[in-house]
Amino acid sequence: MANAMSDQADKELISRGLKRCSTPRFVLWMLPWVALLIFGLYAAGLCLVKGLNQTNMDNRFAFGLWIFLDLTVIALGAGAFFTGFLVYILKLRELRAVINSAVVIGLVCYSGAVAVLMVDVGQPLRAWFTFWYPNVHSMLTEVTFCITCYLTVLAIEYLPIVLKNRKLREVPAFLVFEFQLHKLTYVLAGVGTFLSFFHQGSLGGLYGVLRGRPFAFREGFFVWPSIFFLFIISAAAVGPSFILLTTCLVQKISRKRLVRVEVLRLLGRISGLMLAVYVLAKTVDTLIWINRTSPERGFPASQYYSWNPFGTWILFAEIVLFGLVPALVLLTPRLRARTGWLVAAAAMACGGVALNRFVMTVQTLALPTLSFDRFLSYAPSWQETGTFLAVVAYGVLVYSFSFRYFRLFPDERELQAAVPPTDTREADPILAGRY
Amino acid sequence: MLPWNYGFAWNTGHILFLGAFYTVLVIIATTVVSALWRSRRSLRAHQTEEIRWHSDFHDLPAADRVCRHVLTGEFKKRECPHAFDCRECETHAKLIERHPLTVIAGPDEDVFGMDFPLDRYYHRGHTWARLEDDGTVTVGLDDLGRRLLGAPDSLELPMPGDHLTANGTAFNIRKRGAKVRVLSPIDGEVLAVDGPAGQWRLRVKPDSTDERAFRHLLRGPEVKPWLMREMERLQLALTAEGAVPTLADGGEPVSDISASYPGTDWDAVCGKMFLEG
Amino acid sequence: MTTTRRNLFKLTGGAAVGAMLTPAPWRLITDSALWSENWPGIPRPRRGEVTFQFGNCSLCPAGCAVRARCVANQPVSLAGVAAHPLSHGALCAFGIAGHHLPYHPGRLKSGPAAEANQAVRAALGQLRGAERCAVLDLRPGRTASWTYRRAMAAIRNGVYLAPAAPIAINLAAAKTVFSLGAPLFDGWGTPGNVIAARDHFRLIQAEPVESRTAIMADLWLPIRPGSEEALALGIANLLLKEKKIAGLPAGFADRLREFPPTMAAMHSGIGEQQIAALARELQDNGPVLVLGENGSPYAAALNLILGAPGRTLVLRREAPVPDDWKKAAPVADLASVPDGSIRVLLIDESATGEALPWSAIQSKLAEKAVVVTFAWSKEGYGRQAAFTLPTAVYPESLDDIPPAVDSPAAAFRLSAAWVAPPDGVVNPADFVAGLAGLAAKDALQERAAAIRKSGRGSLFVPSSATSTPARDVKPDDFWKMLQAGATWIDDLDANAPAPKLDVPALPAGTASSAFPLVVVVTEPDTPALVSPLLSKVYQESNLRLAPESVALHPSDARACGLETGSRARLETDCGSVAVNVTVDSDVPPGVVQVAGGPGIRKICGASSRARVVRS
Amino acid sequence: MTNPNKPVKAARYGMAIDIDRCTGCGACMVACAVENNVPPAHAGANDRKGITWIRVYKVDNGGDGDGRRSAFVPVLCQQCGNETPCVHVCPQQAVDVDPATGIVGQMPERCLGCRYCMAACPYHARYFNWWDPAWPAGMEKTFNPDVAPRMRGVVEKCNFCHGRWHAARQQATAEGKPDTEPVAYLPACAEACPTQAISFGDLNDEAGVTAAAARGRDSFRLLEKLDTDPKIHYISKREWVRRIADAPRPGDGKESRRG
Repeated sequence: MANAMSDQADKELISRGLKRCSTPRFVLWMLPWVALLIFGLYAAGLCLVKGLNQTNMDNRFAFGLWIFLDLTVIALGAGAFFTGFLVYILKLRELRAVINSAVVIGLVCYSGAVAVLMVDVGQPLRAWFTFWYPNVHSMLTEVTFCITCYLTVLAIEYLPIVLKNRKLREVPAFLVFEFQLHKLTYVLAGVGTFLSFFHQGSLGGLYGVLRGRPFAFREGFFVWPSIFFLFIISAAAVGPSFILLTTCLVQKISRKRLVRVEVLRLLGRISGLMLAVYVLAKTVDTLIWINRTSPERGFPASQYYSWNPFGTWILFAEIVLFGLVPALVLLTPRLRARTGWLVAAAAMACGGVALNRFVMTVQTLALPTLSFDRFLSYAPSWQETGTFLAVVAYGVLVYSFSFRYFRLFPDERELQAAVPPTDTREADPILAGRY
Repeated sequence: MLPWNYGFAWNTGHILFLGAFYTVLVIIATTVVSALWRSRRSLRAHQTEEIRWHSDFHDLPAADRVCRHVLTGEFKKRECPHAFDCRECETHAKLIERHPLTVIAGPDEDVFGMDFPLDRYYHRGHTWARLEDDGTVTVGLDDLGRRLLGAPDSLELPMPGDHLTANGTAFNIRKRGAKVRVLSPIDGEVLAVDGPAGQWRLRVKPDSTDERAFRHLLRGPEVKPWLMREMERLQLALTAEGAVPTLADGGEPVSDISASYPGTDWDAVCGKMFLEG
Repeated sequence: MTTTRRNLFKLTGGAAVGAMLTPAPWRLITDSALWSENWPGIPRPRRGEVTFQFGNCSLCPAGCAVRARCVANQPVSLAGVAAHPLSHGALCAFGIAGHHLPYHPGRLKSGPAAEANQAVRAALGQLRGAERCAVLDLRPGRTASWTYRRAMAAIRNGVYLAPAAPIAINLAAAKTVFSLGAPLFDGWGTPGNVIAARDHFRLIQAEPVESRTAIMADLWLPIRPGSEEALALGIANLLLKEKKIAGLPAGFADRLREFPPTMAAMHSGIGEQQIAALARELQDNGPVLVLGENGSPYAAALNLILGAPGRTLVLRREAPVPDDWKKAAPVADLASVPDGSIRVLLIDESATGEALPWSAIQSKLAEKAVVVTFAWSKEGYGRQAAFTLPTAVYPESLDDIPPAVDSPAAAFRLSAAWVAPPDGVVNPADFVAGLAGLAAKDALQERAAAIRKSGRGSLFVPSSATSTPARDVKPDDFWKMLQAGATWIDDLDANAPAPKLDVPALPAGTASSAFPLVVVVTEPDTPALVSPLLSKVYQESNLRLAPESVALHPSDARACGLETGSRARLETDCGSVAVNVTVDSDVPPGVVQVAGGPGIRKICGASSRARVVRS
Repeated sequence: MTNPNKPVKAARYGMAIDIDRCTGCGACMVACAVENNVPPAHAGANDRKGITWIRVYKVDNGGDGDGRRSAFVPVLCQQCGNETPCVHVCPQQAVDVDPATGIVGQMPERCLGCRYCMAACPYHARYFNWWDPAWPAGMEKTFNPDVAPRMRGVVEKCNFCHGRWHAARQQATAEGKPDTEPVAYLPACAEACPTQAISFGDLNDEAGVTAAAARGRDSFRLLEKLDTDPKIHYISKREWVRRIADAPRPGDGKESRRG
């Protein structure tokens, strides 16, 4: 009885006309993720209480899994700013269909990354020093400032999505505030673009400025090394791809059509375009680096790739296999039209950028700089992995919640008219769990 | 960070960097604050109803936002830029100037067996308004609206003395999980609520009885095309909710449509028909 | 105006905004940074008056001079004394952190002194027949050693056991030093002295591994493991072609015949011409000093052949002792004591020196023997002894340090005693003297007086870095200065006879296949306790092999089923000890490279062989 | 530290380390730890998680068997003088270069522990406190009062025994010397080296032995091509030793226990 009532109360929260699974099924879906979150929080707790000796990082591998994945996640989260930019600044109205979802993904990615960073530093209590005694010449300062600001922006952008919830909307104050805030979103989108532009770049700059690490060091102009711009382009390239992926994933899991397939293709096209630009720029940069930058600093570039397992294959994989190939696929209308190809290419693009972040982080640190030190290896400890899994679980939870109670995909209702809803009663609860 | 902090220097680096940072902070803050301030102002100005309607209208699918002159075929396609408030619409003004809508008094139009007398104005949210001789206005739910809701499970009517705004909520109705607000056709103050159950009416003292005050409402020749479109939308809504269409064959809608579609999400159907998105 | 709540809010709000415009709140935030410095559980350094004190390091027989920087009389850092005639300002890694030893977790602070005393006295009461009461002194030549000898003379069947003192070496006189794996630059003699003399001699190091000494050598001969004998004999062959030498041990000639240069070259892997050249160099470029591992007969033989005695090997007079000490027990060698005859054994390992394998000691013990050891930690003979009595550690104990092997002249200096020892510690000399009813409390001072009386030598005072003839120092100042870290150094007497160099008996050759690996010692003999900070060289870098650990060539490690970090037992014919294993391609095959540490040193004698067994 | 208003005769403290004299005894490493209150290793520490502001590496010529020759190279913070890599990356100015001494200073009390500077340093001369520092009971009595112990989670490194520099400066002032003149002092490692392989002094002082040694024919600096202008000069008569200054050559990656 009470159950039925709570079920009814729960239904009241779901926007009109959207099909969502029953409350128990939703809870069933959330449970494993909550468990994972708790485990991850325990791991992170260990690192915070006992110190970073819980990780497998060391003086030579000062950065590890966390930094690598943070960079990746933030690059993937770039969809939020880039889509926002396209919708509100370039007025690409078709993308309205995914903007809300993009904002949620962005929020999840950035907040998750920041949370992990807090565990990664040795003295989290002193995090505010960066704001108090900023070294304006440090790329990390730029990153910190921009990311915190942008996280605020994302939170504010997320607010209207929440306030539009059917129940909350009945409160006049919320209704009005949402309405007024929504009118100003373009300002936030603008600011977000500005901020993202800089921190995505400075994340690359982090490595580009390492004069002591010729593998990562790049020339550039003014204060920004070339990687700065490569990171911006690659992030912009992979952002839409990631939205495309997540949308398709949600469609699969929830067994619904959420956006028109044209929107997905558009995302793919934009992604492909940026990716092509990126691959070109990256190639030029690599050539300059191999032939000038690195040799000038006494390091023949050939030697970087003579330490197993980091052979030249990694360069090939990064630029051609996971760069050029998906770019071409996404730019070929005939292939783009095939969802399989579309999704595969998007996935490869994401993989490529992840690989790039991996190389910049791990290979940079693994390579010896002194003639008498050794090529080192590193494998994350379970605490490190666990901490990151917490972020994944957190992401899934926040997204699932938002998907159930907020309108992430405005077109969903119209689209559901087209497909007769499938009966999922006997289907596997998780798969069928349409949130 | 601040001039008296360690390591601060008045050099390009600091000025550029911190300048940019503070600018961003200011912009973000201003945005939020101004949003807050504006909402405070609109709350003060009792614009809640208006805003709710605008935000609903904004969320309606494009097909449901068409201009009334598309219904009558004067336009191929046009989206209403004024959220169905033709009172400030120049286009509408021009058009009715060119050929005014004349109401031919005669036998009441019969549409799909529903009665839509032409002695009154119709609101696109399925209410009607009739100007009485004593200068008051009677407001009621139109026939299709009544059939959609049948005998409501619950009903929230305004109190005498309440003020209604055009396109604002007139009353709320619950019916089989459907929870809809019915839009008021005109601005005015409620004088009385009377009439038998299901047949009730609101007697409203309009803010103005001037023709302009009714300009946004449908009348005479507009009613039929509009209703035909409404029936299409209803059909669409029903199919979307997985019901088998029965109206296509011109079969008359029964007095309580919901009863004949037990499987459907009535909330969704009514939401669509009463323009609540 | 009336104070409504609204006004109140306005007021506070305004105040807050106003405050923000003043530096005050920002300053507060800035200062809060300082609070985060006080991370919980981090001890704060003590403050106090900074003074400098001088003394001598008693961690090893070198006895280097030390200058301690003290805060409130607590030494906080140690350094050498630059102008010192013996140690020349050098201090090794162990000495530099010596002032941590009193706080070492493994250090003994109390022990069953009363019980031990009772047991010993009881045992002494019932000595049967020829049963002996023996003192084993690991660092002979100290004043404490004299006390032991006097006590043993006073006690029935008392014996004083100590390793034979090696002949003094005059490194300054050598023009060529030929070392058969002696760790000349890693814990041999007095480091400072070796370094000071380095520029005046040519160093030829014959050693299977590239030890620190090999790295510093002018010529490194990477000989095959265990082929020192072959190389030495090969050279001896060439040297002895023309002349005959008296004093070579029995069977030397026969062994010589087995190793003509060709054989030597074959065994050692050193080319025949190179051996010939080496022999020529040793002959022409004298005076020569040949160094081997302690008690190596081949090094001794070569020294004899090359006429080192009297030139690089010199006879050192002992520092004078009071005449009434003369009736003392003779210095006996453990081997000379019949098996099963020692009823009471008192071991003084408080001053580290050459360690004897327990197996050798055990065979000499009678049944129901009472063994008391005086030690810093349980790691030494404490494992086997019935009683382990804690002694003061450096820099707590006031003791004298006999001259090191490379000091041609006698010397008398006192170990630093800057820190008060804990109550539980026992002074071994007093304990033993007590058994004999001897008053030895002021032995050091008495001896100092005797030295001063002799009028020999000169006194080096570190605070002023000056040497003055001992006879010019007032007798009571003499003692005070010694306590303040001064060093008395005897004059070299010009007409001292050449020392009598007796070459030890040749070991029975033919290595048993039971011990396939040749032991190579590449780390200095570490004291029983070392500062925890030595982790910098053992653990936080791989500069040195940690105590009680061994290094093997990958192939040997594989053969024993061992990899880096695995625990194993190192076994020699003298016993076995648990060790950590490191695999290192720098170690030649067939070699087990062993580190210092009391355990290992007891079982790894000169050119011994071993096997490593997984445990 | 120094009053910026006064015209300061800037010093450039540096070292000339004679590799041919280094016996690899490790005295410098221990002396450094003693001087700077560096804690003993945690049980779990190894050569990659430990703290040794100065670390002696064993290097070799890559030969095998008889051809093999080795040497010891003490590596400490190279006190880079040009675009010091670690200074530019620190997000909160916990690292700085003192214009008066050229010493690269690390402020543990401001360090966030982001370890970006460690990634930036090509000489691996920076160390992170992975554990809470711990000393055996009573050992804190032997702390050097001039140096504050660091807490867990911060980076630390060689600062040419800044405590000693400070003491020397104070003494100079007490003796009435102008505080614009560089002072002479000796870091713990240089003082402790039994073979005097480490020569320390002001490189700006042309006449000084250190500067002279640094100018010498056989002197070289590690990774000079990186253009970070390190102030640690190494000296060796052996050609193969001088080659360790270059970038690593693949194939030399021998798995040696040393270093």
